[in-house]
Amino acid sequence: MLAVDIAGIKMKTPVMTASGTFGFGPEYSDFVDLNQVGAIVVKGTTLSARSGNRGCRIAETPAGMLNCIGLENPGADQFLTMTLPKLANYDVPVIINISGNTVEEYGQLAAKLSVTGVAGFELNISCPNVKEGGIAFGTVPQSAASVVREVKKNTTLPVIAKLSPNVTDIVIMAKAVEEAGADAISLINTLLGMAIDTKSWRPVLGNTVGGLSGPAVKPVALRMVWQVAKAVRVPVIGMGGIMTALDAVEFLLAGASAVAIGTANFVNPRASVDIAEGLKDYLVSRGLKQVQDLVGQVNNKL
Amino acid sequence: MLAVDIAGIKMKTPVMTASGTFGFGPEYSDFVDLNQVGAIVVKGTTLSARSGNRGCRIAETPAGMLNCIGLENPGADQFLTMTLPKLANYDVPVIINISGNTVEEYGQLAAKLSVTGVAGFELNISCPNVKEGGIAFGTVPQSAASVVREVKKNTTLPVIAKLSPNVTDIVIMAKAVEEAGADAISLINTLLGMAIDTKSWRPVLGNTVGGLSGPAVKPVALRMVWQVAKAVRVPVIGMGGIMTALDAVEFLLAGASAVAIGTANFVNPRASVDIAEGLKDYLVSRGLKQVQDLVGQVNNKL
Amino acid sequence: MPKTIVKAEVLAHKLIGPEVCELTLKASGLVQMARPGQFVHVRVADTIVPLLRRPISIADANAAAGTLTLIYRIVGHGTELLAQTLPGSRLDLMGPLGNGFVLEAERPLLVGGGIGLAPLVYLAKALCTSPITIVMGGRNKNEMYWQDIFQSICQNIHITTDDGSMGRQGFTVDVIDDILTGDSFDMVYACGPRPMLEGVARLAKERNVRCQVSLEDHMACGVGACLSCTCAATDGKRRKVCTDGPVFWAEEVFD
Amino acid sequence: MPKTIVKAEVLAHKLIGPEVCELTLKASGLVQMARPGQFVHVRVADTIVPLLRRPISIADANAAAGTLTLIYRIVGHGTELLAQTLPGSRLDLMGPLGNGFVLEAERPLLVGGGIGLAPLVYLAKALCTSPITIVMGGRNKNEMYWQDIFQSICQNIHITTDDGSMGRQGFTVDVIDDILTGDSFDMVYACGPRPMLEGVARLAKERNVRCQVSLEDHMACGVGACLSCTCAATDGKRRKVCTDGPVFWAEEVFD
Ligand SMILES: Cc1cc2nc3c(=O)[nH]c(=O)nc-3n(C[C@H](O)[C@H](O)[C@H](O)COP(=O)(O)OP(=O)(O)OC[C@H]3O[C@@H](n4cnc5c(N)ncnc54)[C@H](O)[C@@H]3O)c2cc1C
Ligand SMILES: Cc1cc2nc3c(=O)[nH]c(=O)nc-3n(C[C@H](O)[C@H](O)[C@H](O)COP(=O)(O)OP(=O)(O)OC[C@H]3O[C@@H](n4cnc5c(N)ncnc54)[C@H](O)[C@@H]3O)c2cc1C
Ligand SMILES: Cc1cc2nc3c(=O)[nH]c(=O)nc-3n(C[C@H](O)[C@H](O)[C@H](O)COP(=O)(O)O)c2cc1C
Ligand SMILES: Cc1cc2nc3c(=O)[nH]c(=O)nc-3n(C[C@H](O)[C@H](O)[C@H](O)COP(=O)(O)O)c2cc1C
Ligand code: FES
Ligand code: FES
Repeated sequence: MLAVDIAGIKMKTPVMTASGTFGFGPEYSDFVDLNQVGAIVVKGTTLSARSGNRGCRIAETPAGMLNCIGLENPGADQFLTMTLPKLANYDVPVIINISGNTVEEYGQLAAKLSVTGVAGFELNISCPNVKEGGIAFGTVPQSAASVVREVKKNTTLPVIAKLSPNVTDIVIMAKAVEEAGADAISLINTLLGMAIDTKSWRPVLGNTVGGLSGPAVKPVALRMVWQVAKAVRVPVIGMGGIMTALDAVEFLLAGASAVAIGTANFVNPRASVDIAEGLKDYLVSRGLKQVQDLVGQVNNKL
Repeated sequence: MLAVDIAGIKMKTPVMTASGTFGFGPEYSDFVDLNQVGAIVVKGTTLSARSGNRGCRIAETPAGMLNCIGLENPGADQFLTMTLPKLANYDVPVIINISGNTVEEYGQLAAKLSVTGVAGFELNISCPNVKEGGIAFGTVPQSAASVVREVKKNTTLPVIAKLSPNVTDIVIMAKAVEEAGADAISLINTLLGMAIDTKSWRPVLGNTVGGLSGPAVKPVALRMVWQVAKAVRVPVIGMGGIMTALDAVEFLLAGASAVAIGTANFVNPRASVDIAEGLKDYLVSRGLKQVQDLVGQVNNKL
Repeated sequence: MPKTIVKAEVLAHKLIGPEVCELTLKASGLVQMARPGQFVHVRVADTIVPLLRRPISIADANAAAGTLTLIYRIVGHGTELLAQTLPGSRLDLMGPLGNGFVLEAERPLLVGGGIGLAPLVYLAKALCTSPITIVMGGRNKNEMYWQDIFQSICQNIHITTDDGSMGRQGFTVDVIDDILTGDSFDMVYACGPRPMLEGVARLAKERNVRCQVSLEDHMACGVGACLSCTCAATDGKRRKVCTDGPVFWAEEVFD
Repeated sequence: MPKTIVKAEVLAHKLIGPEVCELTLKASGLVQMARPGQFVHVRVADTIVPLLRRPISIADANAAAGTLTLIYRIVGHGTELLAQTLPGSRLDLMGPLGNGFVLEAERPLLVGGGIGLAPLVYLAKALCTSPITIVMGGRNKNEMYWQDIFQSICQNIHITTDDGSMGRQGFTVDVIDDILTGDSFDMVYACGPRPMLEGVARLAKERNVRCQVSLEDHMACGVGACLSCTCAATDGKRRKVCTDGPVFWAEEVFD
C-alpha cells in the first residue's frame, strides 16, 4: 500500500528522512526501527572532512529554525570505512547527500561512493551555509545542470537533484536538472534567513545567516513542489515543514511521489514512521489502495 | 526620540502600517489614534476598480497566513474623491501603494495621485496575486527600474520601491531600483506559498497560490533587509512578521530606517502604536537618545 | 459603529451538545454596544499559532450584567484551543463587529441551520415583544439542544433533521414554504449554510416577505481593512461581510 | 547507550529560588537508565511554537520510585512555558541523553556555578560513599537555596557570590586554588559557565588532579544527528556535546 519506487530506488514507504536531520540513521535507532523508514538520506558528505561553521549553529524562529551547520562531516573515506558498514545491518535504502566545491568534486564523490550499500545520490547544490560553490550551483540553471551531468557520468546509481528555494523561478531550475539527466528532484532545501540578538546586537548564528526549515516554510515548499511536479516528468520528493501525516498528504496531492522529514525528527524522533502509519490510515479512511492514488491529485479547477 | 525622516517623509515614529493590512486607516480608528502612527500605507490602488480574486482569500499557516486578495480596490478616482478627504482629518503621512498592469499605468497613477494629502508613493512591483505584470516587475531588475523611472517622471513626491522576496538575488533588485531613482526601498512583500485542503483535495485559496506573511517569514525578511541595507544608500523600510517591539529592533539593527506592521494588525489592531511605545522603552532602557542609534548597528564580526 | 477590545473574563464554559460549547464571558464595555447579528473576533490563545482571531457570533448579551454568551462548534485547531479555556481566565475579544439584524418585525420568522442558530438566540430575545416562529435544522436529534434554548423564547418551533431522528426529515427549506403559507410573516431572518440561505431567500421573495440573511466568510481583520471577506453584491459592487454584513438584505447579495 | 521517550507525569513543580523551579516527574523506563551528568530533552509544550525540545540536566533520579527531578532556570520562552506545567499533566521527555560523569573518585571536589549546580545534586548522591567537598558559586545570597539541597549530601561546602552577600566574594575559581592546596582530591567535577570551567580545569591540571567538565551548547536533536552542538577537541577532531558529552575530560576539550 505504501511502497514506492523512486527512480529505481524501492522504498517500503514514501516517507524518507531529510539530509542533515537524521544523522546517518543509527543515531535514531533507539527510537525508530530504521527498517521501517522509506529511505535514509544521510548528512551532506564532502570529499575531505569539514569542521563546519564556528559559533552558534541553530536558532529557533516562529514555527521554524535556522541552522548554519556548514556541512560538518567526516568526509567520504570515513563514511565508506566507518559508517556504511554499520548501515549494512539495516534493510533500508541509503541515499548519500553529496556536496562539492567544484563540478569535478561532485563527480569524484559519486565515483568514489558508488559502492554496494548505496542506493543513490542526492546532490546538494543548494546548501546556503558554505561560501564556495554551494548556493551558486543551486541558483544558476547552467551550473546546476553541469553538476548533474558530471555526476551522471560517474555513476550508474540514481541521481536526485536537490533544489534551493532561494530562486526566482524554481521551474527553470527543475527543468535544467531534469534535462541534464537527474532521475528525481527533491525540494526544498532551506530558505536563507537571519536572526539578531537584541541584547548583544549580534547575529544569533555564528555564520550571520542560516537556513530556515520547519513548519514556517511549508507553504513555500508546497507551492514549489506543485509548480515543479507539473513541469517535469521525473519524480519529485517533497519536503519542508512536514510534521504530520496530513502535511505529507498535502505534498503528495501537490505532486510529490515521496516526502522527506527533516526538522520534525528533532521534535519527534519517530516522525518518519509515525507519518507513514498516519498516511496508511488516511488511505484506508478514503478507501484508497495505494499512495500513488494521491500523487498530483490536487484539483484547482474553479 | 522616535521621529524619522524617510526620503523627506516626516514621521512621528518609525512604525508604519503595511499596505493591504490596515485598509485606508479609519477602519482601525476605534482602536488606534491614527495620529500616532508613523505613516499609513494604504491598500494597493489601481487605475480602475478591481474586484480581486474569487473563492477563499486567506488561509492560516504555522505562524503565518496566506492571502490572495488580488488587489481588490475601488480605483484611483474613488480614492481621490471618497477616501483621501477623510484622511485629511488626521495628522499622519499617507503613502499610496500603487499597482499597474503596465509601466505607463504606474506613471499615470503617480501623476493622478500627486495631490495635497499624499505624502508619497510605494510601488507595488511585487504583488504575487495578480496575473498581469505584478510579479514580473518585481523579479526582473530592468522592469523594476523602468517602473521606478516612469513614476519619477510623473511625480515630485518621494517614491518607495517595494521589493518581492521571491527572487534569487534581492541586492540586484535593490540596486536596480536605487539607480533608477527610488528614494527609499521597502521589503519584503509576501513569499509565494500554497496550502491544500486534505478533505476536498483542493487548494485552500481561490487563486491556488497566495502570499505568505506573518512571523513565519521574519527570518527571511530580516536577512533581506540586512543584505539590502548594506548595499544601498537610500533608506530601507523593513517589514515581514513584525509582532513586537523587539522584532522591530531586529529590523532596525539589520539596517532598516523604519519598519512597517502588516499581519500583526489583524491580531492586535493597536500593534503599530504598541510597537512604537515598546521601541521607546527599549531606547530608554539602553540609554539611547534616538531610534537612529540602532539603525544598521548589528555587529557580525566574529 | 463603535467597537473596542476587552480582556473578557470567562465566567462559565460548558459543552451543551456534541462538540458544541457555550461560553459566558464578562465583557463590560463591549456588551453594552452589542446588537443581535453582530459578532466578536476572538483571540483563542495568547500564542503565535494560531495566528488569527476567530469570528464568533454574539449568541446573547446582557448589558446590565455585562455578560456575553457565545455558542460555537469545535471544528478545528482554533475552536479546540478555545474549548480548553477555563473559567477565571481571560480572552481577548474585539467587537462588537459588523452590522446586526434590522429589528423591525411584528411577525418574524427565524430560520437557522446548525450552528447558525447561535445568533438567533439573541435576536429572538430582542424581538420578544412579537410572537416568534423559528425553524431549526440539524443533522440529527443529538443537535437538538437548541430546543431547550429556544423553547422559552419562541412561540412556535419547527424542527427538521437530516435523518428524521427528530421533527421532520429533510432541510429547513423544505418546510418554509408550508410555514409561510400557513401564517403571515413580515420578516424572515436566516442564518446557516449558504444553500439554506439561498433557498430561504428565494421562498421569502416569492411570498413578498422581507428577508435578512447572515453570511460567513474567512476573516483576517474583521473591520473592513483586509478585504479577505468581500462578496459580490447584486448591484455589481462588492460588500465586506465583516462590516457591510454579516447581515444583509437577501436581495443585496442573492439574485 | 539506550534511550527512550516517555510521557512523564508531573508529580510536583515548585519555585525554589528566584526564577528557578524544581520539577519532579514520574518517568519510569527512563529513570532506570539515568546516570549523573546525563540530560533529558524536554518538549515544553505540545505546540509548534516553541518548536524544538529543551535540554535539561537530570538533577536527581530515583530508580526504585521511577521519579526524576529537574532543576531549571526560567530564561526564555521555552522555560517560561515549562514553568506553567501543572502537576497531573504530562511532559514528553527524551532520554537519558549524553554521557555522564565517570564515577571513580575517592576524594571528589565538585564545583558548580549557578544553574550548573543542578547535575551535581545527582552526582553527589551517586558519590555518597566518599566524603564530598563542593564549591558553589552564585550571583548573590538569593541564589543560595542550593545550600539547602547540598548540605545533607556534602561534607564540606564552600560558597562564593559575585557580590559577597554570602560566602566569599568572587568567583568559584578564586577559591579553588586554596581548596586544592588545603586538601587532597583525586577528581574535580565542574559544571557552570565556560570561563569557570576553563579556570577550574587549568587549576586542576596544575595540581595534577583529574577533571571532568560538563559543557552546554544549543541543541536540536540531542542524539548526535544534527551537528548543531559540536565543539573542537584538543586532538584536532570534533566532539558532539550531546553524545560525546556533555561531560568531557577537561584535557579533551580545553588546552
Ligand atoms: C461572522 C461570523 C460569525 C460566526 N459565528 C459563529 C458562531 O457563533 N459559532 C460557531 O461555531 N462558528 C461561528 N463562525 C464560524 C467560526 O468562525 C469558525 O468555525 C472558526 O473560525 C473555525 O476556527 P478553527 O480554528 O476551529 O477551524 P480551522 O478550520 O482550523 O480554521 C482555519 C482558519 O479558517 C477560518 N475558518 C474556518 N471555518 C470558518 C468559517 N466557517 N467561517 C469563517 N472562518 C472560518 C478560521 O477562522 C481560521 O482562520 C462564524 C463565522 C463568521 C464569519
Ligand atoms: C546538556 C545541557 C543541560 C542543561 N541543563 C540545564 C539545567 O539543568 N537547568 C537549566 O536551567 N538549564 C539547563 N540547560 C540550559 C537550558 O537548556 C536552556 O536554559 C533552555 O534551553 C533555554 O530555553 P528557553 O526557551 O527558555 O530560552 P531561549 O533563549 O528562548 O531559547 C531559545 C533557543 O536557544 C536554546 N538555548 C538557550 N539557552 C541555552 C543554553 N544555555 N544551552 C542550550 N540551549 C540553549 C534553547 O534550547 C532554544 O532552542 C542545559 C543545557 C544543556 C545543553
Ligand atoms: C540542521 C539541519 C541540517 C541540514 N543539513 C543538510 C545537508 O547537509 N544537506 C542537505 O541537502 N540539506 C540539509 N538540510 C536541509 C534538509 O534536508 C531539508 O531540506 C530542510 O530542512 C527542509 O525540510 P524540513 O523543514 O522538514 O526540515 C539540513 C537541515 C537542517 C535543519
Ligand atoms: C491581506 C494582505 C494584503 C496585502 N496587500 C498588499 C497590497 O495591496 N500591496 C502591497 O504592496 N502589499 C500588500 N501586502 C503585503 C504587506 O504589505 C507586507 O509586505 C507583508 O504582509 C509582510 O509583512 P507582515 O508579515 O508584517 O504582514 C498584503 C499583505 C496581506 C497580509
Ligand atoms: S475581514 Fe478584513 S475586510 Fe472583512
Ligand atoms: S544536538 Fe544534534 S548533534 Fe548534538
